[in-house]
Amino acid sequence: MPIFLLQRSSFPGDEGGIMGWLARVYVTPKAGVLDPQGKAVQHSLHTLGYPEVGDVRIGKYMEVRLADVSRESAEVRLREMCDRLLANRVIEDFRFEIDAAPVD
Amino acid sequence: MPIFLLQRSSFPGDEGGIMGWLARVYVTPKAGVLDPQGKAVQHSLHTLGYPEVGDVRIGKYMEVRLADVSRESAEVRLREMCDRLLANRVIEDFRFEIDAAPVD
Amino acid sequence: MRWGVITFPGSNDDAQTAFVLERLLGESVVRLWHKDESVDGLDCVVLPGGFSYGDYLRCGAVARLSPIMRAVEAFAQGGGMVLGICNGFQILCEAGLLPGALIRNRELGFSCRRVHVRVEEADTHFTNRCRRGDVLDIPIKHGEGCYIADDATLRSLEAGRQIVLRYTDAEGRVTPEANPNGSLGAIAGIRNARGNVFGLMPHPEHACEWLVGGEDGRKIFLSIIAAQGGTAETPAVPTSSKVLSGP
Amino acid sequence: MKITADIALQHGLSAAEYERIESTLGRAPTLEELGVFSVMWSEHCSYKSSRIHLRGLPTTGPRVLQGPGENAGAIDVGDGLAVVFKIESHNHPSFVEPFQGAATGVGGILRDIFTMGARPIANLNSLRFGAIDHPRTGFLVRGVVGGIGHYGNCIGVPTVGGEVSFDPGYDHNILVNAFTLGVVKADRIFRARATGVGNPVMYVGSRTGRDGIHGASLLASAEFDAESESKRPTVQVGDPFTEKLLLEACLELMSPELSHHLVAIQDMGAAGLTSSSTEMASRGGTGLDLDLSLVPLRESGVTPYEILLSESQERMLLVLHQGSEDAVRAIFSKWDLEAAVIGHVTDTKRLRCTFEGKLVVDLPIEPLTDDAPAYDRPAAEPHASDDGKLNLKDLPEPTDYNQTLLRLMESPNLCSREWVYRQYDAYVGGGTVVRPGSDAAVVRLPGTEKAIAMTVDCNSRLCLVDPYVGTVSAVAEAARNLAASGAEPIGVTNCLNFGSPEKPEVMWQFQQAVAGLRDACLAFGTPVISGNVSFYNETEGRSIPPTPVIGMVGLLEDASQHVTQWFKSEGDAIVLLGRNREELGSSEYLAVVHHQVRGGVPWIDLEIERRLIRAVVASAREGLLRSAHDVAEGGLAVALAECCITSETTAPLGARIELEGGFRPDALLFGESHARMIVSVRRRHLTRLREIARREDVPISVIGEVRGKVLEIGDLVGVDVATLRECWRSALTKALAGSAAA
Ligand SMILES: Nc1ncnc2c1ncn2[C@@H]1O[C@H](COP(=O)(O)OP(=O)(O)O)[C@@H](O)[C@H]1O
Ligand SMILES: [Mg+2]
Repeated sequence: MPIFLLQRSSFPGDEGGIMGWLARVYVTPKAGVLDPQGKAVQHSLHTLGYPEVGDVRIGKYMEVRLADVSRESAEVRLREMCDRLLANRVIEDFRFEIDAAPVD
Repeated sequence: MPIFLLQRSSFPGDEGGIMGWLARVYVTPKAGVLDPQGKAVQHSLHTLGYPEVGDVRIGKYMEVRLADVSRESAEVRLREMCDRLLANRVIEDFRFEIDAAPVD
Repeated sequence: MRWGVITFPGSNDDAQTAFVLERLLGESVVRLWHKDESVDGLDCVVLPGGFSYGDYLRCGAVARLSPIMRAVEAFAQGGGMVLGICNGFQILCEAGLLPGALIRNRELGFSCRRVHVRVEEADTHFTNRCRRGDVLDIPIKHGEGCYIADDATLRSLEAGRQIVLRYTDAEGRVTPEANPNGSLGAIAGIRNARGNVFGLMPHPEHACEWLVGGEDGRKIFLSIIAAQGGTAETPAVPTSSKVLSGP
Repeated sequence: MKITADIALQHGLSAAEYERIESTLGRAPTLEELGVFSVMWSEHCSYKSSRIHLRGLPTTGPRVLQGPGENAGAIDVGDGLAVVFKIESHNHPSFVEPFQGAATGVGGILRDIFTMGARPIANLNSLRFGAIDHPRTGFLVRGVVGGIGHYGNCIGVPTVGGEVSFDPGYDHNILVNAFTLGVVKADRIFRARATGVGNPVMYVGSRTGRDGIHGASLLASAEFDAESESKRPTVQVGDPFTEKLLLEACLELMSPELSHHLVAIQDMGAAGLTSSSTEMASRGGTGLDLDLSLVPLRESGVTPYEILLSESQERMLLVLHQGSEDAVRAIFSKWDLEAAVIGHVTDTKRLRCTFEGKLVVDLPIEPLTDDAPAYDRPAAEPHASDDGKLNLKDLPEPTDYNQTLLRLMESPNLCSREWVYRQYDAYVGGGTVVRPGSDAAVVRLPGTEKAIAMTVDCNSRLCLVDPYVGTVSAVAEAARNLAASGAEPIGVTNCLNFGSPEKPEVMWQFQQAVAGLRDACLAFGTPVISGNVSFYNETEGRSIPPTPVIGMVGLLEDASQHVTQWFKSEGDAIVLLGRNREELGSSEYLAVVHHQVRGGVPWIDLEIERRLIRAVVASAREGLLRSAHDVAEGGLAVALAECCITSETTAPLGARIELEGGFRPDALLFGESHARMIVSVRRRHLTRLREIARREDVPISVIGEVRGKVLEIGDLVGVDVATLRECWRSALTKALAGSAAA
């Protein structure tokens, strides 16, 4: 099931076409860095009657489509993009997965 | 790798302790819904010299820790939380995965 | 008439809204707390501007779940008048009391400026003191004011004459430059099908005094008073530049 | 762990300072105690290099209710009200993480104000970035402006003014100075004095995490270098929503009905719990016993050392009367805020902290505060940054003055700041009479007919050439900006941004600036009631230009008598108050068009400035002025252009101007001589204006008329105002468009 989820995109446009890459980037607040948003959401989930909710951390999930590059350079360059733009390395961590996907 | 990635949390506190659940929630803009941020990021990536970048869509990635509930009720209640608070069904879709995780 | 002005944690324009109603228009105002559970006995409830719950997660997402909102929903279902300004508009959309959603501005950033809005419908509870086509000069100040809705919703809004205000230039022309946030159809304010719930991004409460922001915003409040069969009492204090109190 | 001089060194303490610690204690400090000393003796908290010099500043006056020494100063504005204001720097954090750094800077200054019981009604900010085309500038500008807007907008305090400038001197060390003004009943100002032995000490607000550990001793006083990377993890994240709750809860606690519970209140800013507790005890002449295990924590395993030094935001420390705990807890829980009693007041004059039953800190208060080191550091005049001489004969005159004017109007330091202030909510609160875009911001004084005018100013190019005259000029420009808005200057705050005080040249610049500040404030009768010193603004040994930012506050007896800088209607007479002089020294024109900074600084005379201020304020009070604008960067031509095009809500207006200069046109149009103001009046008011000018002995000349859609200056300039406006308005957006946004 995880695998299945990983293979499919949450966004449309996966049908047919020539292949490229679909990168899924996860940006999360660094350990120990205050996450006011997560804090607020946790609080309201409690008041909504979900006492079982513990720590809530909120980050970004991005789907980036890449065309005509090798998997290797796709990875190298994506890491670069994360460092330079997609994540704020001062307060955020990131990780990503790259899968083959049709180019729309 | 996917499996490995899925199993591990991006946040600390996974060492030992009694078990609970770690839910990973993905909230993404519905197909066809404007994503100005995604557009802007795509444009910035182009100006930064990554012409291979195609469509960029930006959503939210949340990690929600849940304690002392069965997997079943964890799933049911989490879906409820998504419907009521974590996602706006008018413009967003959501999906989640639940894995066993130590309670910190 | 009796107004209720709700304060959510993070509301910022609640005091200003109450000030306008009480001190400038001589209305009676009940200040409501988000934990209150009743709006009984009120003629109109205002959800003010601000950053309820810090705008965390989504603007209005958390506020719409606070206890008072159950009362507001019932009140609206019963035909009670509800006005949502800026963050209040966002809350009304999140609560499903108004269709569609408000997302990040086209230019992404927060935008604070005077805009012009054209009155599309004058025979509403909220604009009856204007004429169709009137252009109002009112400030906006928001980062998430881009109104969107699916085609079906948009069509029914048009058909139901629910689109009350559109962004235009000073001459009342809809142009891309005059649309400050990229809203679909330059929509600045809409009402529900029944016509008793109104949400808008511009801030009429910040355009009720010549000295600060102009006076076009009064027309919205005066319309609501008229709709309730009232006329604004002679204000408790003169409404000239010499107004003695701020919030 | 055995504490040694080396470890002390890593804490930013000199060998001598460490010796002093050991001799004071008669023993080696514990690690926690060393941490306490390191932050309390840091430049940021102790003012050890500046203290003795600041003593010379005028800090008293009939209106002064609170001078320097508390969290902020307070000035009586009549009607039983006082304004509380202060400006503070957040330079290094903003360079490390621009968005959060600037945001938490705003959060910090806001807490300083509402700690005094005042409701903040206005924010301003003074920003300095590197060259606009420096690769990092765009990123920094976006982050800083975004962060300031984020915090101020969310907490609901209008951001109504400020300044932005670009100069290569800040390429590696930007300046972010935040100003806040609040209003309080004059007899209800709260102070931070821990008194009453046995009274409980309560911690309220956000939980404590490992944020900004060493922020005070490192970020705010060690120079930048590659290793600043390693400081990154300590960056604080601001939570304006929590601060809004904290603001409302604290003001509720300080209200007449509830304030009897409260003895003292102090925000936890730089050096967090350590400085707030020691300062409260010091002011109260008491001691404090704290149990650090009772401090609410955000994560597990935070050590007592970290708890003492953490700079987690949105926290306050209170001293209550015994028995008031529950009542106060109730107020904070109403606002969903945590409150915990963590200790009590003692008569020991010592700070004692235990953690899990173990005594980790036991220090006398005095050595940490009043008896902290104070240095009279050596000062030496640096070699002049220019030879002072500027021979106009060697300077080619522009062939096309229209082009030159347009070029200046779109230059980074003169073009419109709309891109910046459009991101700030200037309306919230309902009191903003003059929003960003005129000489000073004007905000109504709640409950009265009065209004407060505010401005922040500094021309660091002048300060680099001559720190004394430069600082005097900054105070004068601030006063002119207030007068141009119709307000009488009543008080000053300041943020002195300099390089390393350990360098004699920097110390000299600092002393010159303080002397200039003193003399100018004496001349204008505007006491300095608060301020902030930021040293060590340098990277790899290069100091920033001396940047003494002046925040000045003025009073309008009648808000409706405020004046804005843009022309109002056709036919009005345009009048120049003051005299043109043949000066081009250190002007924007020299820098932009001739790429040089030289010729010394414009001549300034404080007596002449004072007369000008008096004349303009008097005319405004009589309602004579339709517009007023001071002549500053860019000189007369730029000021005139601004009068034509800067109205947000009305179409630009043209003007027909005739100047008899009798000297070089470029000096006449672009020279930056002081003591000049452009006003427009109805023709029939000219006579009265002349009388006032004569009375105040201010040179006056009618130089033209508001007319048409073209700005014409003699036969030198003839530019269509729409063109002027377009190039002035779009310049900053264009310049920043290149840089990437996320
Ligand atoms: N960082 C800022 N935040 C808010 N307003 C600003 C900022 N920078 C400049 N402004 C506004 O832009 C206008 C022009 O600024 P400036 O040229 O510095 O004025 P002056 O030369 O009269 O001091 C002023 O109204 C000022 O308040
Ligand atoms: Mg000025």
